[in-house]
Amino acid sequence: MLETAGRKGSSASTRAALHDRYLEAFRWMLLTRVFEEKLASLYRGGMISGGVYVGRGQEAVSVAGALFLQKGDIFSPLIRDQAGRFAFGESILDVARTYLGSRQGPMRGRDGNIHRGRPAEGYYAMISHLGAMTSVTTGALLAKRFKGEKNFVGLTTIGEGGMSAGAFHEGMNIAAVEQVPLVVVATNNHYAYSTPNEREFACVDLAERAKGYGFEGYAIDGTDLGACLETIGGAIKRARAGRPPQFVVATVLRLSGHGEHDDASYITEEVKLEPFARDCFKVAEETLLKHELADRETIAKWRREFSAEIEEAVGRAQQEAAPQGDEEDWHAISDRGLIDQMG
Amino acid sequence: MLETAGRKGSSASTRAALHDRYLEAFRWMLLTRVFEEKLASLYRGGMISGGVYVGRGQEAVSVAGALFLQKGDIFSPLIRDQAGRFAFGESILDVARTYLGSRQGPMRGRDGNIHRGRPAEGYYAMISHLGAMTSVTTGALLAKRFKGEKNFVGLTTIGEGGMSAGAFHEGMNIAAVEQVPLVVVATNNHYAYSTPNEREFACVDLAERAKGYGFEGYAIDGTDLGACLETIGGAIKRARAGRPPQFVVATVLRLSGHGEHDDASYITEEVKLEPFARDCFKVAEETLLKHELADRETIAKWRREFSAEIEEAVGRAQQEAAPQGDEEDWHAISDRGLIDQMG
Amino acid sequence: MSITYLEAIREAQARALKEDDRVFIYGQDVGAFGGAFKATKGLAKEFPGRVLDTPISEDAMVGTAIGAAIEGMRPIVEMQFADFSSVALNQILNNAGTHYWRTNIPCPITVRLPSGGTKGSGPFHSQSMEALYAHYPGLVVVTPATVEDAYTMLLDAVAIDDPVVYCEHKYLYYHLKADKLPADRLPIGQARVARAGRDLSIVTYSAMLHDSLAVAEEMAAEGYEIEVIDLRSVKPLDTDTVLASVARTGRLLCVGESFPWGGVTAEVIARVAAEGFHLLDAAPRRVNAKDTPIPYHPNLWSAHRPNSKSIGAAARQLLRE
Amino acid sequence: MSITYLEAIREAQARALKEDDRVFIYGQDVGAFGGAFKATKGLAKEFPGRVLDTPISEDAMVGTAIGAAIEGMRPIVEMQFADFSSVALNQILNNAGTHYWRTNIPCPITVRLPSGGTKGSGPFHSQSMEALYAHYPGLVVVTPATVEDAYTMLLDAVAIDDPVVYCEHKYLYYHLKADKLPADRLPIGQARVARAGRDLSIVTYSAMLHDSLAVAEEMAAEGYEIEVIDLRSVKPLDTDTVLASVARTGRLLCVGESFPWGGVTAEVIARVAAEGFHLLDAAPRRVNAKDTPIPYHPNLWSAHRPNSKSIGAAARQLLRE
Ligand SMILES: Cc1ncc(C[n+]2csc(CCOP(=O)(O)OP(=O)(O)O)c2C)c(N)n1
Ligand SMILES: Cc1ncc(C[n+]2csc(CCOP(=O)(O)OP(=O)(O)O)c2C)c(N)n1
Ligand SMILES: [Mg+2]
Ligand SMILES: [Mg+2]
Repeated sequence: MLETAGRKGSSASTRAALHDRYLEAFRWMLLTRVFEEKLASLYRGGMISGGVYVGRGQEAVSVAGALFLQKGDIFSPLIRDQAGRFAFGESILDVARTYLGSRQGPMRGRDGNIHRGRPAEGYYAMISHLGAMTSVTTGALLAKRFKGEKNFVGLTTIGEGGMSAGAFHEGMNIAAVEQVPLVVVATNNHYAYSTPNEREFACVDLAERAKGYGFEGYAIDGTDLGACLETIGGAIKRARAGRPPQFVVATVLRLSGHGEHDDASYITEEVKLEPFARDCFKVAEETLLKHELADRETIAKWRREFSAEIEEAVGRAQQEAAPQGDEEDWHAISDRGLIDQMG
Repeated sequence: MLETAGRKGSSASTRAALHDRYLEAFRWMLLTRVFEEKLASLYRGGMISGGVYVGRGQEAVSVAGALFLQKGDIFSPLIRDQAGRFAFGESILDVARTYLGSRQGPMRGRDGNIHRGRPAEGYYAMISHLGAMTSVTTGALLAKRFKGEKNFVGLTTIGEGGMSAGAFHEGMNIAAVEQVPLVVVATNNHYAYSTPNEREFACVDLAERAKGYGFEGYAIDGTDLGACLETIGGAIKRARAGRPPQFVVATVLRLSGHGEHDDASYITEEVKLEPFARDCFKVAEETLLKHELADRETIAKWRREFSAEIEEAVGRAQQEAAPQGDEEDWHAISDRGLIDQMG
Repeated sequence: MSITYLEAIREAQARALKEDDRVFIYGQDVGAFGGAFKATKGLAKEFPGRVLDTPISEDAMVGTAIGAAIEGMRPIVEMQFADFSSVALNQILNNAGTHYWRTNIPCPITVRLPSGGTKGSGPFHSQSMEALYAHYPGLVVVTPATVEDAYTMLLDAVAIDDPVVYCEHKYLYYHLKADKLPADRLPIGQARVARAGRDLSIVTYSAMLHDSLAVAEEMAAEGYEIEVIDLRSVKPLDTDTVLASVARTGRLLCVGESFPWGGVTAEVIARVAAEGFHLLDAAPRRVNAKDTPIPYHPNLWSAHRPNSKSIGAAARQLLRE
Repeated sequence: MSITYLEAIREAQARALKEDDRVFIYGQDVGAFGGAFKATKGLAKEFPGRVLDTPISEDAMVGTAIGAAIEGMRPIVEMQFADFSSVALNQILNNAGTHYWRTNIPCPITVRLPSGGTKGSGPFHSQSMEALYAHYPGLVVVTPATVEDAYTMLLDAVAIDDPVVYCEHKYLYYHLKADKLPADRLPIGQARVARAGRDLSIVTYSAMLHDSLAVAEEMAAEGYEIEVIDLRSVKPLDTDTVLASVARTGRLLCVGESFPWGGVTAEVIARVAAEGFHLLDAAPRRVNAKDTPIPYHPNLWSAHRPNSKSIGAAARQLLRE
């Protein structure tokens, strides 16, 4: 699907200034943008049950981690990680099916929207409780070590809000104690739902927490795809090479409501003028254009192509049978001999 | 820190080098030592139900906080804080009654050993779950601010082991967000029960975590009473003056088993040679002698006096009626109209 | 004028804040934003400094409330969803729930749990957790099913000296309306005969009251007189009112939205079986949700929870026995 | 040779470690120290690198186990005391308990909870938490009451693909001895008639089995034949064996050590009332602990928990009805 090297017409030297996976990353960001716009419109049209949570403004951070993961790695994303999910290998159809509750989706209508994964492929299915996946990812890596696997890493994400959760703290600490090859990418998008940073934490720099856990820590501008690729890619490389766990904090602004139901009117005009309020997608697009790695038409063409793929997947998912209560076995455990026979 | 001032051969000037509450603090340490020896012996004699947990080796850290607290302050100690409990005003009789399960003790036999307090007097009764009291103390301070009280602080303690608990993290973070006048004194005694530091955390310096929370942080030698008084006293002063929450990490060795049931054979001979393995009590005693603030006889006399007081309290508590099941009302809520009438 | 269940919750909090200096509200997004469900809308502005946004720290939110309550305040903690109270459960059970008994000092916190299922909410935004809290000593657990109760029981929750877990049902937020706020109240601990009847007692609480009333109404057309009891609080549980009803009808059906193992319906049946065995003309029955997580898809969700079909089927079966 | 309940737990773990590469043990002080109760004594030495001390992080201990289980390992997590699992409850209920149902990938963790009261242990080192875990879907909850069950059910717990909460009773650790480890086993999910009788069925589990057997023995002298059922696992709960017993005796007394609201005893009575109503010749009864935290003082503790006196009194009363 990816035209990794779309290069034409520009000089080698300017191009070389860009990370060699910049274009590839951008295409995942574009796919995400287009898909999330579609999801938002489906939501507005009343076609989606429950919420829609998009990653607008943080596609660069999200994609930058997943892009460097490989088979055998673990990816435990959260709600704003559609870009990373795609980069890790999630299919458009899986997304459509889950949002639309198709029984053919990976969650079979049992769970929805962003609460999906394919754990057998290293792609973990988050629970909502923030912080809970940090230790789970650690455990997966511990297992791989036990099993004698080599060269693996795990990457999980968190918002600045979730960093306040006790589970996150325990997960960070235990990962450091176990010295597993874990990369934790935190995105400070300045809000947890409506709550601004002032009511979330009181330290000067969240990346500072890395040291307190024995992680190696980095702070980056999350609106700069190049910086994200560089730093997060580097962290993954270091983790893979056996360095201590890695912690990267990216700064952005959430360019959407918390979910599509939220108009985010609490985000002040002032904050929207901050440098971290730039749209990483636009920045990346302009960078591509400037470096002539892609021209407007090409991008427009990609957008149309993605759009078509998405429409097709959505159409297909919409046509698929919905799950039916009377076709479920309603058992939450796998061992059929151990099912409680309720009255 | 005191030895640094290095003076011996007493004179007014060398005495002045000692913290002006050194002697007072030492007396609480002595009382604690004597009482905990008594408790251990009662335990060995089978006179105490449940466990006995002593603070041997960390009396200096413990006393140094509580000594600077005043009426209106909050003190939330943990299991190794007998010295601080005394300094905060706990009576010998309360201790004896609780360990011996007298119904006249503050916990009326309902809770025992170190799980006691008198919350109406600002002396909080810990629950066992480590980390839980950090936010509780924060809430007490928030209430005082709501009520318009002035000039108050709260002090709570934690072991390096408890610092791994999610509740501790949440409590630290929320205290910083609320900017309450909280002092958190952590004691790294190198073990959580049998677990050595290597399996507890992976950072170089626990005091480093202060910054990540927006606390002001200090690391001290917990075997040095003078340093403890200086730094913890200073932290309390700063908190009272409206500075951000304060975090002090003291380094010691636990000079006992986890509880009296534990022979601590896992503590290596090597670690016992470390400078942090000094007995703060002995160090303080020698310092006093050296500075001629007290001579051996005086200390021996104090010990006898304390011993007599303790014996009396223990004797009295042992004679007091034990609680009886049929005299309890067995209601856990205070509103008599809301008691569930069980079948 | 008409007022929703959600507005009643807001109004109760406004009144509590107004009439009692000791009250403050603590929770994620409860401040300027007015809460994820708008249960605190406008309150931060009306009561400056007393409606505070918190970090995502349920354990510490409750812990902070506990400390404040010990010092004499009356905090109301809003969980964003009941489901997230699982990470505050330790503070609720082991700290708040034991404090009065251990120290003789009460701990008057109110923890609001936006509970229960709604369409598309899935396994982690739909739970009803009353059974976990009611099992442990030291807590009052209320489950208002009407606008009136939402209002008066929240005021009561704040007023009483003990920790109260206030389970408000998210489905009722907008679906339930009353003409006005009630002038007087039924105290916590008293169940209510929501509909009188003599053929069968349906004992239920929270949103299931309305499904049960619908069944009673529907079956009235078939000639059955079904009595419906709204427990209102599941701890204390008003056994007397339940027994009196069973004495009238001889038949008991318990309906609850939570999982089937244990919980409120088991407790009610155990009490009636023990204390009112001879009142029963037929075996008591339960209708609960299924024993799986709560599904996301609306088709699955409506099959997972009790509904008028499954309640009606159980009622009819019971009446045949 | 004789082997205690505690040694059986140790031996089961030793065998699981030996026979299955996927097994590892994770918990506070379980390594060189061998655990707070010595349930893992010597195992760290015998199985280097597979018995790991953890930080005081119950949430992360279980979270780590979950991740490892998803990747195919068979972790055993030891809680130092059941009571501390309250801070791991979210991972157990919402992560382990939902994983198979949500993703079709099983999550075979075993969480060992040293449970129940012992003299002088107080409110936070005495709890029995089976009801909290059994209420939620997706978990198997076992409560071994004998040395044999302690052994075989722990091996089963590790072998099965689902998350198991293994409630081991601390009082039984040293008080219970068997001659040898069992050669065969009763599967999880089957209750056991621990003593046959025809006048009354006492249904119980864990340590209360022994108090109940003592009552049965004592009352045998009075001419009563009391049947005692050991549930063994509270989820799945073997309703059939319970019903068959009640069919024989017509009288049901449920005994549990946990708090009185809800829980195992309520669930058993609710099932029997619903499915075996006509088997009952008298109202079923429960004996539980009191509805307060578990007291420290031995006098209070022994009054708080059910004991042979209170069980005997309830049994006699029931037999008079
Ligand atoms: C333990 C817990 N409490 C509350 C919530 C509800 N909740 C979902 S997302 C969210 C805000 C998250 O903020 P942040 O971590 O900064 O991530 P962002 O949404 O900004 O990406 C909250 C409060 C939750 N998921 N988990
Ligand atoms: C949440 C929780 N888990 C486990 C325990 C059991 N426990 C009691 S004390 C202790 C060790 C504490 O170590 P540390 O915090 O370093 O304090 P120290 O005993 O060294 O003073 C443990 C594991 C507990 N009290 N709370
Ligand atoms: Mg955020
Ligand atoms: Mg320690």
